[in-house]
Amino acid sequence: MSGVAAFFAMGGYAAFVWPSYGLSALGIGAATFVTLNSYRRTRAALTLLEGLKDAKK
Amino acid sequence: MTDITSLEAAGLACARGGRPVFRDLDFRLEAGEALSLEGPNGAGKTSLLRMLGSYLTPLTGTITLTTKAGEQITDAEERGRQIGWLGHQDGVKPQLTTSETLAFYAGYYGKPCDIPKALEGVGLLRARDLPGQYLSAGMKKRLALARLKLSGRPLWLLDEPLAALDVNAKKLVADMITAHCAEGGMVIAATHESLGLDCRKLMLGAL
Amino acid sequence: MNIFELANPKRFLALSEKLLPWFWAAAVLTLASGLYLTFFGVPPDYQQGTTVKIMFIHVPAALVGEMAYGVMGVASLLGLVNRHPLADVAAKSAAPLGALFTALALITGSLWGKPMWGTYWVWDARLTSFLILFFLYLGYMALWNAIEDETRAARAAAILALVGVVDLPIIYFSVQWWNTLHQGESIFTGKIAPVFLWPLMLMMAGYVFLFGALWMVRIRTEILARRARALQLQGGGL
Amino acid sequence: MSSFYALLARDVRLATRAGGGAMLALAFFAAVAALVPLGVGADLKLLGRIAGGVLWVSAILAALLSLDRLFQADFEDGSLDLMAISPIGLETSAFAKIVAHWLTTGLPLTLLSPLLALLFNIPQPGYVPLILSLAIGTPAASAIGAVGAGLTMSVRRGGLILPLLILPLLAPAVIFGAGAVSAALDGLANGAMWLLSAFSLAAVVLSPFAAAASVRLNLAG
Repeated sequence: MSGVAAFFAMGGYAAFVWPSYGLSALGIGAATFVTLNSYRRTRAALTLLEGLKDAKK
Repeated sequence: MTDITSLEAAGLACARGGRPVFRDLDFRLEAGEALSLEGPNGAGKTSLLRMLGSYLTPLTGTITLTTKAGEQITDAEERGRQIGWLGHQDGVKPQLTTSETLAFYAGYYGKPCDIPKALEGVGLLRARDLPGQYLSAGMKKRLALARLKLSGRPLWLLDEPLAALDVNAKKLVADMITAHCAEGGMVIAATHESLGLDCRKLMLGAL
Repeated sequence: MNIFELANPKRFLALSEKLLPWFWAAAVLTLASGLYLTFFGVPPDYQQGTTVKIMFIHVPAALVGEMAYGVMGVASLLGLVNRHPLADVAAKSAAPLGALFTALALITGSLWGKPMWGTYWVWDARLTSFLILFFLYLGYMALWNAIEDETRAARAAAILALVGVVDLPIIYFSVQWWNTLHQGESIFTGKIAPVFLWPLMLMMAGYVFLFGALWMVRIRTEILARRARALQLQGGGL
Repeated sequence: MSSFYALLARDVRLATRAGGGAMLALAFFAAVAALVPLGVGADLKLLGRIAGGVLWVSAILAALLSLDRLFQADFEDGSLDLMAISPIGLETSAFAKIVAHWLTTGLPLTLLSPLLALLFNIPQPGYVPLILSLAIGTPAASAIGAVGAGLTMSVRRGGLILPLLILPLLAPAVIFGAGAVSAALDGLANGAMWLLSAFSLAAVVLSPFAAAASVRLNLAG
C-alpha cells in the first residue's frame, strides 16, 4: 500500500477517524461562517441606518 | 398604623423597551395627602406607581420613605412592606368565596379582622359565600378595596381605582381615600377621571 | 437615551478590534501545528491504534464545551449583580458556541467509542455528563427566545445559568457515582502518553482561541444589532 | 409565621378544589406506569428490575405537570403583586408555595407508588426504599420546578419549556432515587438515600431564592 493510501487507511480505523475530523471541521467551519457572515451583514445594515440618520439631520 | 410621615422621590427616570418614558421626576408627599397622577396613556403612570411600589427599579433617582422616628427607608423590599397595592387585577381567586379570599388576606397580612364587617364596609355582605368566578368586575374591585383597607398599610398606591365601578362604588373609593388620609395615611392614584375629592395633581407625559 | 447604549460598549468594540486578529492568528497557528503533529508526528497508540487520533479533537471540544458554560455563569453573575447589559450579551453569545463544542465532543466521543465497544453510545461517565450539559445549553437558549422582552430574557437566562453552574458539579458527581454502580466502560484510561501531550496541548489551545475569536465576533454582532434596532426605534420617532 | 401557613393553606385548597393539579398528577403517574409494561412486555423479572427507574422518572414527570401554573396563575390575577409586598416577602412565599405543591403532588404520588409497584412485581425489599426515596426526592422536583415556574411565568405556554429547563437539573435526584431502589434490591448499602436527601435538602433550601429572583424580574417587566 503506497504511503498515501496507508495514511488514509488510518490503520483500518478510517471509518471513525475521518468522519470525526470531518464532522468537527464541518461544525466549526459552519459556525465560523455563520458568525462572520452575520457580523458583516449587521454592520452593513448599521452603516446604512447611520447613513439614513445623518441624511435626515 | 401611620408611622410614615413623608415620601420623597428625587430624579426618577424610567425607560420602557429602550424608549425614555419620563426623567428627572421629583415630588414629595406628606402624611395625610392624596396625589392624583394624570396624563395620556403611555405617559408612565403605571410605571411610576410600580416604581413607588418597589416592583420596578428606577433607571436613575431614589425613593425615600421617612418614618415618624425620622428613619429613612430606601431599600425596595422594606418600602414594599409599607405599601397597600391596588392594581389592574384584583387578586381574586375564582375558586375561593369572597369571605375565604378576605380571610386569606387577613391571615397573610397578619392583620386579624372581622370578615363580615369588612365585607359590609364595601357592600359585599350579600355575596359573602359567592365564589370569585361569579363576581362582577365591580364586585371584585370592592373585594380588593376591602383587602386594601384591612392591610393597614400607610402608603396606598392605586392603579385606575375607578375603572369598572358604578357611581356609588366610586363614592366608596373617594370616602375610603379621604378616611385613610384623615388617619394620616398617604394615597397616590393613577387615574383618567377625577377622584371626586380635592387633592394634589401631578401631570406626567409632558416630556 | 437607550438602555443598551447606556453601558458604553465602545471600550469593548475597540478592545476586541485589537485582540481579534491575534486570536485568529493564534487559533490558526496552534490548530495547524497541532494537526500536523497529530497526523505526522504521533505514533499510533499501542492499545487503541490510530483511533487515539480522535482524542485530539474530542478532549479540546469537551474542554471548550465546559469552559463556555463557566464563562456563561460568570457573565450571568456580572449581568445580575451590576445589571451590565454587555455581560448579558456575552452570556447570550457564548451559549450557542458552547452547545456546538459540546455536540462535537459527543459526536467525536461516540465515534471514538465505536471501535472499542462496538456501539456508538457508551454510557461512559464523561459522555453522559456532556449529554446533560448539552441539554442545559438547549434549555438556556430556549429560555432566551421564549421571553420577548430583551432585558427580562437576559435576567431569566442569567438565573437559569447560575442554577446550572451550581448544579453542574453535583450532576458530574452523581453521574460518576452512577457509573461506578453500573461499571460502565470508560473511554479514557486517564494516563496520556507524554508523546501525545504536545499535540493535545496545541489542539486545546487552538480550540480555546477559536472559541474566544468566535465569541468576540458574536458579541460585536449583538452590539451592532442592538444599536441598529435603537436607531430604527428613534428613526421612527423623527 | 401565620402568613406562611395562610398562603400554604390557600394553595393546598386551590390545588385540591376543581381545576387544581392534584388529581391530574396522580392520573398521569398511573397512566405512564400502566403503559410501560405494555411497551416493554410482561416479563415480570425484567419489570421488577426496571420498576425503580420507571416509577421514579414517571413520578418526576407527573410532578412537573402542574408546576407551570405555580406562579403564572397568581401573576395573571394580580395576587403575585401582593405577595411581593407581603410581610414575609417573596422568598418565604415561594417556599410556602413549594411546600404546598409538594403536599398536593409529591406526597400523593409517593403514597400511590406502592400500588403501582404491584404492577411491576417489585421484589418485597424494594417497597420501603421506593416510598422513602420518592418521599425524599419529590420535594427536590417541586423546589427546582418552582424555579422553572418562576422563569417561564411570563411566557405564553411556558409549561412547554419548563420540563426542558428542569429535567437536566433533576438528573442527580433521578440517579440517586432510582439508585436507592436498585441498591436495596441488590442488597447493597451504597448511601444513595443519604445522597438523595442531601440533594433534596440543598434544592429545597436554595430554590426559594432563585424562584423569588425570577418572579421579581418578571414583576418588573
